[in-house]
Amino acid sequence: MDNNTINQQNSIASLEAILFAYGEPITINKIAKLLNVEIDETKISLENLQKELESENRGLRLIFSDNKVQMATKPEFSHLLEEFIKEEFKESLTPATLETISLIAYFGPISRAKIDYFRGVNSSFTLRSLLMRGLIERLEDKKEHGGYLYQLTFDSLKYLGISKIEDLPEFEKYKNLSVINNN
Amino acid sequence: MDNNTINQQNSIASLEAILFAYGEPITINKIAKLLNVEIDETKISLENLQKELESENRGLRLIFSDNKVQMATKPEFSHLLEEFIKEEFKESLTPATLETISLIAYFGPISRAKIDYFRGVNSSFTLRSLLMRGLIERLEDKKEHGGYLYQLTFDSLKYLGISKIEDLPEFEKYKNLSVINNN
Amino acid sequence: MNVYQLKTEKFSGPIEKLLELIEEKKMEITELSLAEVVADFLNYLKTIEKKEPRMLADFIVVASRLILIKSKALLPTLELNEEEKEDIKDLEERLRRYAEFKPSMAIFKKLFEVNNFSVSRQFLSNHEPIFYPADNFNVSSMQSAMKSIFEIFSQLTIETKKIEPELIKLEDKINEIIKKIESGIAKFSDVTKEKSRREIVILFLALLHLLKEQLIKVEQNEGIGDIIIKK
Repeated sequence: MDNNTINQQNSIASLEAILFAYGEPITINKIAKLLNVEIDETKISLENLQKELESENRGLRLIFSDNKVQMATKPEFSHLLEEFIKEEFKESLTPATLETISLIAYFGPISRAKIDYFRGVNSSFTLRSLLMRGLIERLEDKKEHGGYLYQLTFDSLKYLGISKIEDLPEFEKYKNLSVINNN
Repeated sequence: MDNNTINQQNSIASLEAILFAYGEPITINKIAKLLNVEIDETKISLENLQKELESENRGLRLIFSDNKVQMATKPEFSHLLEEFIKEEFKESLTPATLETISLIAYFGPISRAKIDYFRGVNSSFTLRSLLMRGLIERLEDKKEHGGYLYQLTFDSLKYLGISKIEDLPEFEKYKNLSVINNN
Repeated sequence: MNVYQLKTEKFSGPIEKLLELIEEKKMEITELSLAEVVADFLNYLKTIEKKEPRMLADFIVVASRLILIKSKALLPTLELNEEEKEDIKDLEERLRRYAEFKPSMAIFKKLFEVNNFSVSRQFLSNHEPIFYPADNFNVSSMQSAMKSIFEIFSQLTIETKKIEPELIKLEDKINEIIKKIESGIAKFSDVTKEKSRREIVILFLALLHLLKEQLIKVEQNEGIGDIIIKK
């Protein structure tokens, strides 16, 4: 075994240890800093870890969003882990919340103005309720001062059993619809 | 691959998922029950998982004690994690954590639901982070089964240099606001 | 959950509702089909008024466009200006776009309900808390955090109270029609004489409202003739 392979292996092992211990989503930059390697190298290690996890004798997977990654169980083991479902997800979606969260899922990060325009109704209360339930999160809108953009949380991705937002069924098809005016 | 091997692999994967999610020590009986297999079979699967974890590209290990087993990081990564936690907690409080700890200071002991209500977003991660940072502590909510209430730790009060919570500026004003909004 | 959770709207938004009404009648999205569903939409508006008053203002915006469409179908003398024509086109366009996106909601709902999920671990779950204060953990930063929390919180309360004015207008117009009928006027064209287009639309909404409540009867002898109001 040459040195490179050993390093590769060590980095997969360290990644696994870090993601396990940290628990929450962590930025790839932070991991790189901690492991004292380049960001690109960290990304390669993450890809390697992800490949390992695809094996049938592994029960875990990686979840990606923005520049962050989190380790979680594979959805095929849901039946063993019922007791871990959060209260906030057990409650069903009302028509208003479903309208809003689907739009955020396929078009996020998206502004409230666009959500309001699409639904034809002021969405501030629906958004607030989804934020409180931890189903969506808001980011500052860099283009508009004081504005926010909304997207799904890691918790939502996990609850839906997908490892990144692009894994939503027919993501490309809906993403490309001109649902919202470019105004 | 014969059937036995497939089952073997599935059981290793399920075990990994269970131990990952539980985090704390769990009895072998409980695992057997969850997997719906005999205890002896569970023990064999645990041994198999342990063997897998011995590999250099794994960062985790199993800890056995009494009749329980727990998943944890390998000791060689502990320095990495300690360092990481120190770095993490060196940082200033984010606006989100500052909001949360202020509500706890003024209104504590306070439930998470009420904090979420005032902030308009989900506070579970922020609370967890403040707990790990030793700035707040949680008590069981006697009024609501399984619920918790949060308050500042004694260390926090000392650090803030106040001898009792009523000494916070505008304490009365905010206390009244809390009562008004107590719907 | 518990008492501090916000009550969320149990009702779809106006665009969704309107589309639903058109689809129920198995019609395409056209001006004609929109004119067909006006009464149903106004009926639904009453449910909203009672159960989700917060959403009412937005429903009225859509309702007023619908009434414009209906008025145009019924009152041939009514000429629409450019802005109104744009409004109607915009409504049709939005309905079409909504219809295109709608299937994704069913997909999302199914995924949400199927219980096929991943579980992660809590933040630093194998660690004991250690006291790590921060440079900005002090009394004055907490005081200013409280100030901004309650500023935002009170804005939210104000936002819920902004919907009243529109309603009062409709109420006024209903009373106006009743008074006119009582004073002997029986033609809708007399009621709307010298009124602005916007007022005519609201008057028409009021007329439909009275009709629904069965407080008046109306007759229209020719397809596009004047409307005769009877008590």
